[in-house]
Amino acid sequence: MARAISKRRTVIVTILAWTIGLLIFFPILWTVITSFKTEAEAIADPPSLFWFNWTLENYNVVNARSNYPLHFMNSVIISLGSTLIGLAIAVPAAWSMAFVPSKQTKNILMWMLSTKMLPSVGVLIPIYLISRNLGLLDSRIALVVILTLINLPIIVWMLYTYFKEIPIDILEAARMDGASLKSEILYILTPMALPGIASTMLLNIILAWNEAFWTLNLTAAKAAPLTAFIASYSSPEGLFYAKLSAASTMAIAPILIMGWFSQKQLVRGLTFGAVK
Amino acid sequence: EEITIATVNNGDMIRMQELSSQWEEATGNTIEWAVLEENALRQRVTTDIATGGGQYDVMTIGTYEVPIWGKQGWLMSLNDLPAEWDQADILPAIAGGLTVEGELYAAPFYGESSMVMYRTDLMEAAGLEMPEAPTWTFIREAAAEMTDRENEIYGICARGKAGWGENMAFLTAMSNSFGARWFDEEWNAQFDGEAWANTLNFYVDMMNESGPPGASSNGFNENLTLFQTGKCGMWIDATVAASFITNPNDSQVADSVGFALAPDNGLGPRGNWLWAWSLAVPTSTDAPDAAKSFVAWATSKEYTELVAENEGWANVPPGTRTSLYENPNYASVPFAKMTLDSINSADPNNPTVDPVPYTGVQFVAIPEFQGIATAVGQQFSAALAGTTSVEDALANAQELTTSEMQDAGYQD
Amino acid sequence: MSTQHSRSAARIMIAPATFLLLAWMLIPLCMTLYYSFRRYRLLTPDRQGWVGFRNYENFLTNPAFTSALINTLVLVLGVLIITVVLGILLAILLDQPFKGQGIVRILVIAPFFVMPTVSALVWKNMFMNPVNGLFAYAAKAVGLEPYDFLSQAPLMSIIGIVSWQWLPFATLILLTAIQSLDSEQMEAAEMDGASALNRFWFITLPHLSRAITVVILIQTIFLLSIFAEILVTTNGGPGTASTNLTYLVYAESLLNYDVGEGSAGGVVAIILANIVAIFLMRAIGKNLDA
Amino acid sequence: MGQISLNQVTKSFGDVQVIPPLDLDINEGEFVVFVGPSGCGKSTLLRLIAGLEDTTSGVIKIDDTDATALPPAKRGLAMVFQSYALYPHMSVRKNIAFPLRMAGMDQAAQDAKINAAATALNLTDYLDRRPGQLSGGQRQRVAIGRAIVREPSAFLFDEPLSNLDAALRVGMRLEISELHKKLETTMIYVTHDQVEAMTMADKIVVLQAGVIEQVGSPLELYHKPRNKFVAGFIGSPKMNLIEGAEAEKHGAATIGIRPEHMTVSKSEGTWKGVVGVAEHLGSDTFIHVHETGLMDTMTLRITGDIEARHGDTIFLSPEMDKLHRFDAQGLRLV
Amino acid sequence: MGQISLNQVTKSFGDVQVIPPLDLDINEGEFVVFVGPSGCGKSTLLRLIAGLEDTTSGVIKIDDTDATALPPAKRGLAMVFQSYALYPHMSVRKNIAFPLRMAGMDQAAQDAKINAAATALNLTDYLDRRPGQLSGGQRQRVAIGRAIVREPSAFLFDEPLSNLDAALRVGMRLEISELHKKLETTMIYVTHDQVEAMTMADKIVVLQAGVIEQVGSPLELYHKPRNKFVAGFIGSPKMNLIEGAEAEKHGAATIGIRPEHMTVSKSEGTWKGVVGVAEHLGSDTFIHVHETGLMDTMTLRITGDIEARHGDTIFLSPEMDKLHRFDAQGLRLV
Ligand SMILES: Nc1ncnc2c1ncn2[C@@H]1O[C@H](COP(=O)(O)OP(=O)(O)OP(=O)(O)O)[C@@H](O)[C@H]1O
Ligand SMILES: Nc1ncnc2c1ncn2[C@@H]1O[C@H](COP(=O)(O)OP(=O)(O)OP(=O)(O)O)[C@@H](O)[C@H]1O
Ligand SMILES: [Mg+2]
Ligand SMILES: [Mg+2]
Repeated sequence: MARAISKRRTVIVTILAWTIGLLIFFPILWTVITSFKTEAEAIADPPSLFWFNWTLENYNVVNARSNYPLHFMNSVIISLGSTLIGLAIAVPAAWSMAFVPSKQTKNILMWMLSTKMLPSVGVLIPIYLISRNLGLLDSRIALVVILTLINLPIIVWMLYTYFKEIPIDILEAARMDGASLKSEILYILTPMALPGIASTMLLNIILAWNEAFWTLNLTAAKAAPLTAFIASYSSPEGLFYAKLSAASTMAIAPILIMGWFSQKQLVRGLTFGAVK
Repeated sequence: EEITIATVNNGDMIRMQELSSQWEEATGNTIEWAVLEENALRQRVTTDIATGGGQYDVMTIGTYEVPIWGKQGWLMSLNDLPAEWDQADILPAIAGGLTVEGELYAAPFYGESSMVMYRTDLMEAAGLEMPEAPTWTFIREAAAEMTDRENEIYGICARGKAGWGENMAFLTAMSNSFGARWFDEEWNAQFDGEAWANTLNFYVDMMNESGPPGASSNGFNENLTLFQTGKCGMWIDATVAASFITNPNDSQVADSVGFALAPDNGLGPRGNWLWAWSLAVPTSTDAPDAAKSFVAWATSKEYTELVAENEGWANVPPGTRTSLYENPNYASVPFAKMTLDSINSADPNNPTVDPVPYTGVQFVAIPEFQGIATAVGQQFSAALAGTTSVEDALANAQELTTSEMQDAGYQD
Repeated sequence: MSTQHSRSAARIMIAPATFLLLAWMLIPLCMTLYYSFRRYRLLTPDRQGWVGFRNYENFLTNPAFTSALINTLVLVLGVLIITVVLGILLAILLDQPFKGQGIVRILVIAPFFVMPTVSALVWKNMFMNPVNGLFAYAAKAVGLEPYDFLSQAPLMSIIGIVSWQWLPFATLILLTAIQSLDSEQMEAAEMDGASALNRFWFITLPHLSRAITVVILIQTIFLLSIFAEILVTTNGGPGTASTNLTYLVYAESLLNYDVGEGSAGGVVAIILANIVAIFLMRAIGKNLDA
Repeated sequence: MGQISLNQVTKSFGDVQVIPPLDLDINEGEFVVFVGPSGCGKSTLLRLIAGLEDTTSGVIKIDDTDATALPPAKRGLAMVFQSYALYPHMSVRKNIAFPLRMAGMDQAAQDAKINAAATALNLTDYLDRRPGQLSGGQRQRVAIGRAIVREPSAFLFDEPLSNLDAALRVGMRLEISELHKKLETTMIYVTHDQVEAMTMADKIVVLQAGVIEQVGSPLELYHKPRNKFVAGFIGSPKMNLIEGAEAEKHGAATIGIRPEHMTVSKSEGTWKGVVGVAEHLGSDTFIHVHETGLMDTMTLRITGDIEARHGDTIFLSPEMDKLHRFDAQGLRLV
Repeated sequence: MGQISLNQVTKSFGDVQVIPPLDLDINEGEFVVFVGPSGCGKSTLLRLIAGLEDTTSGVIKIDDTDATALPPAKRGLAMVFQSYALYPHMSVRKNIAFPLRMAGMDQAAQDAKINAAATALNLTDYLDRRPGQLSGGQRQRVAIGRAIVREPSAFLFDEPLSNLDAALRVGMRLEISELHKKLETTMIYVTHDQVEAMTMADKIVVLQAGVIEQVGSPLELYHKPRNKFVAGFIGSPKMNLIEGAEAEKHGAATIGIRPEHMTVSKSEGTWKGVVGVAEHLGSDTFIHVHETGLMDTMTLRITGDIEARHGDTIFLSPEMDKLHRFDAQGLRLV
């Protein structure tokens, strides 16, 4: 419908959309701004949006107090590691479901998804004990494994929906052309599904990055990611809004920036491949 | 060697974290820090020690945990700390709480009681004068007098957030002065008694009259912020708060703060508690020597001096050593005396008017207490928020405490 | 393509995922089941033993259980309703052409990136705090009494926070779905004399039904296990006003250190989650086929 | 009812003028077909008439009232889309009922209309199915049904059959023709299928790049194409267009001869060539002739079967009265 | 090289037998076309030969070796899919090279082959483009190129032209025919397009519900359909099939006469009828005749143009030597 849309309507839509967009974004913006205030300014009445003495003091304090690079690296390793391993396991599984479907395929898929509904707290102690017995408490390995398992159903599902979009003809053509199963997946399926795989990766990195139950409960210090880092700023004695804001900004900035840069892929990922 | 230390994100502990590099340099050991908010810390270290997880080499725990854990054999005895550490110097009230059958299981980092902190300017404006040892009636009247909601000044600030270490610490200590107790000598819950009804009614009424909005979600930190920004007339809480509210860097009211003993009702016990954040070494550690060396360093007299040197005497960890209070430098600190008096006026072994089978001023030193008190704390917090009536809250508390105690086998 | 060869390859390739998930589900589940019939308190580990259904009895008769159940439902449904309704409206708005569409979309997505703990901390301290929060300032600025969100309406406040986090997700899925609506269908409806409202009701909304199911499915999965937000903001209180099932199980096992009862609660939660799962999967399965 | 006229209508998308000023009159009851190469503006023109696009300038009149600014629903036209544009979540009955429901017609009247349309279109058995459960032809019929019940003053069809397979297409083509005979309502029909255009139209409008090249009856276009473009576009296989010396012999820049207007012989004829591929259909034989010296490949259609093998030399003779002559501008010479 | 034989091959999907036992021999260098209605098993049969599906029973031999259990890659066949099945993420060059790469051929040899194929198929200029940047016809050529470079012993085509528009289809049809002439490799070609089957095939296999109805050359099928099904299926427009008294006159249960094998007159003839729709294509006229008393609608094709209006009464005379006669079982009577 390429009919002329009245100027007035465009203006109203623009204003409305921007207002709502800014409102939704405001808590984050406010956090970032507060991180540059002094503690006293952070709770000043009336609050000021931009007109205060911008200071990096809070960042210095946070940096001095916590080993941010360590937590950051842990977050990166855990979220990337679990996503990559998850992909390695999920790609073959999704291939099977998408291209050699059987009567059980859908049931298996739904079952996998339903494992995500199991409440984690219910199994914390068993997992804790298992990790202890394997000597994996406070280790990245345990977290990578657990986050892989937690997100696996989502990865499988997303890949499945992306793979199903790929015409099976093309895989058959490859087979006729003499490709082995491995070449078929490596040279044909994976590159073709790359946008989908990228979206899946991004989304799972975010989910893993923000996972706060297992990462908090199974780490002490060495393997603690940013979720644990933020926990030490949650409510100390004294004024802490500005420091909390600085720590929050440091914890969410990497993923926020990554998300913004890969927006297009991510939006696709956010739809979980289920809506085209 | 590398040790992992779990600690709470209090100002004193954060200072310890900053200064610990000196210990690292001196000994060649390194430290991984797990700095957590109090509740998270307690949950994590308890889980770890109870399952023998061995994630931490040094744990920051309180007077509640030490006797229980010590009995379970989860903590290493610290009797073998070097002589210059001077175990005899520890305040007896504090040391008593950390010793089980002659074995010291934790080294106190700082000790605290609770007291009344108030704004001298507001008190004056209200035309009142704070006695050194006020009664609850006086506090309530003064609070009402000082309250000025227009200008966001609330006469009384106190803990309301649910939790055994939050509102229940305050309320249990308060109840002692109202003649209430948790259990009779047969471990029967006492929330159906008149004393508890008086306590809770008094608390809820006073907070409703003169407390800040949202009191039911205020813990130590929230109240600290309120007081520092000049929104509280009085605040009854931990003695350590004194150093924060008198620090002009953080506090807008630093020069008009006064202190008094926690209130009483003339029944004997005052409404104050006794607590010590202490460093302990779990038996599951794989670096006991380094851990003990750190504990000794952080709780030593030298450490106190180190802090004094860096931050001034007002900021040294209080309440643990006799020698500190004999130090003339420390005598000039405004809250020093009141802190010591408060600590000395609490008796964990005889906390209540009527006799009880337990020790602990603001807690009952049994493992079940945390769970029960947190559940009870939620009831009381709900009563403060007005979502439950005081009667119902007490009835629920009675019921759930009774059933937990039966479950735990105390009445067999 | 179903030759013998490809079928057996398929079976081999799906095995690792199935196997791992089965193990991930069964091993802890069995342990949980085992503990749920035992007395196991972390702080008194010396007194262990079989207790039959005692733990279940305790958990189910705990007055907090009923309210947790209700709270869980209210939380999930509340967030679902808010995110779906607002999501649809927002999606329609963002679907209109306007200046800076890309930037606004970035702004709208942003909350999804924020860690639940961070978002809970920020909302609790910097917005909902009745004294120093921005809402309190705003209320005072217009002469109102500041509202104490987290103690007066704890569950609603949490619903608000969680909705803020999930609104981007719902919006984006629905936006994509709206954009996939065949424009000829809309034009046909227009030719057929349908007004803008009618077109929304009769064409757009039914078209979105599949997307809405996806939103509901995915969000339910995550909402059933909402935890960090509650822990950080209200600790389940005041009373049990904002305790959901997940938090209750947490409270039993890690605040009360009663692993036995916690495990029983875990089993109950797992059973309930499975009921929801079956229910959802049925509905979704149907909708996802078409 | 059903008279449509376009007066100096233009349409631009952004800076690109897709339709330069265009005049067209469509009479009541006429079956008008728009043909032209892909992208020439057929759909755009149809959508301008429907009101789904705004005109950039010019006036569209429907039944003598200015409809240029009327919204689509108010123009009294019905449209059948290439994709059918059925509402996938509604049953066939609801689909057909939709315009009536929007018009606020009462249930009984709706039912009567729906049943009448369903009977006419052989859809009675499918009324409770969803579009997804129908075959292509049935869907097409539903789309037509939805258009019919509104009793529009004109129907607009945008390549309605292009998604159907060949056999079905023939059937639906006849059905639409018969429908037109019965209803006698104006129909405007867009297609790029030769045969559809020739067999269905009362009047064909040939478009190229938004410009009308010729308007006329199918046979007029076949026998008297106004220019080379129309000559090449109408007729299948395509007319053979010959330039150069041979054309000059006939006093033209280009001459055209349709494949069916030549006779073939093994021994003698006007032009000589070599058989490339000979396609034997049984009923006809198409011979592609190379090396004629006139054009690349000359196509020849012989009715019935003929012996012609790859590589044979053959002679062709055009029927002289069927020769078309065009000047250097490509316009027909008379 | 390129001889394929199927011996008692069957295929079932679950409980449904799609191909009942079937025998078929395809000779070296033959161009074999499978035709039949949709769902009759054409693609299934092709995929069985390709090895993309397992046979349920029976033996497939390629060049006299049993290939029944061989994986697709080992059968030495190349397939061109309806969707082209090009690898969208690879350039044309890489697409064509893929089978060579999989075979582990060295780069230089690959390049030589690719260039040869590209030249033959006119793709040289597009070698570095992605398939998405090509037109339908070019994509089709790439698909063929990918098949050619493997030098297969036979090519399998599954409706390779059905996604192209009419004009392109004609061109590609000719190209494939010419390719076959040049390579002389066996080709098996699935289509449901009449014209393709008739013009390209050396041998047509007509399938119905998985059963071979007739195998023969195109003209054999046109002139001597073995049964009513083939008679109706081959030829466009369809043969008119007449039952009842009129058929009995000729000693048959059914007689058939093709639309092009009747003459028409205004005054006299064998059969009488009323003109329904007359479709004037210019080159031909199709007349649909009603009320003949013989069958529902009789179709008639007249070469050239003829005056025939809706409702006219006309007379038809079949060419008697072109009459087909079938018995009660539908089999041809000789
Ligand atoms: N919304 C639009 N915005 C910009 N250009 C457009 C738009 N719609 C159509 N066009 C352009 O207008 C021209 C005519 O398009 P139109 O769809 O009318 O062609 P058509 O004759 O219907 O072609 P086809 O036979 O492929 O359907 C094309 O060049 C097309 O690219
Ligand atoms: N994978 C499958 N599972 C079950 N049935 C199938 C499968 N593939 C094909 N069939 C069935 O087998 C029969 C033959 O299908 P096939 O695809 O061979 O037909 P076709 O002749 O190629 O039809 P078309 O002309 O439409 O391509 C059909 O009835 C079809 O439904
Ligand atoms: Mg078009
Ligand atoms: Mg097929």
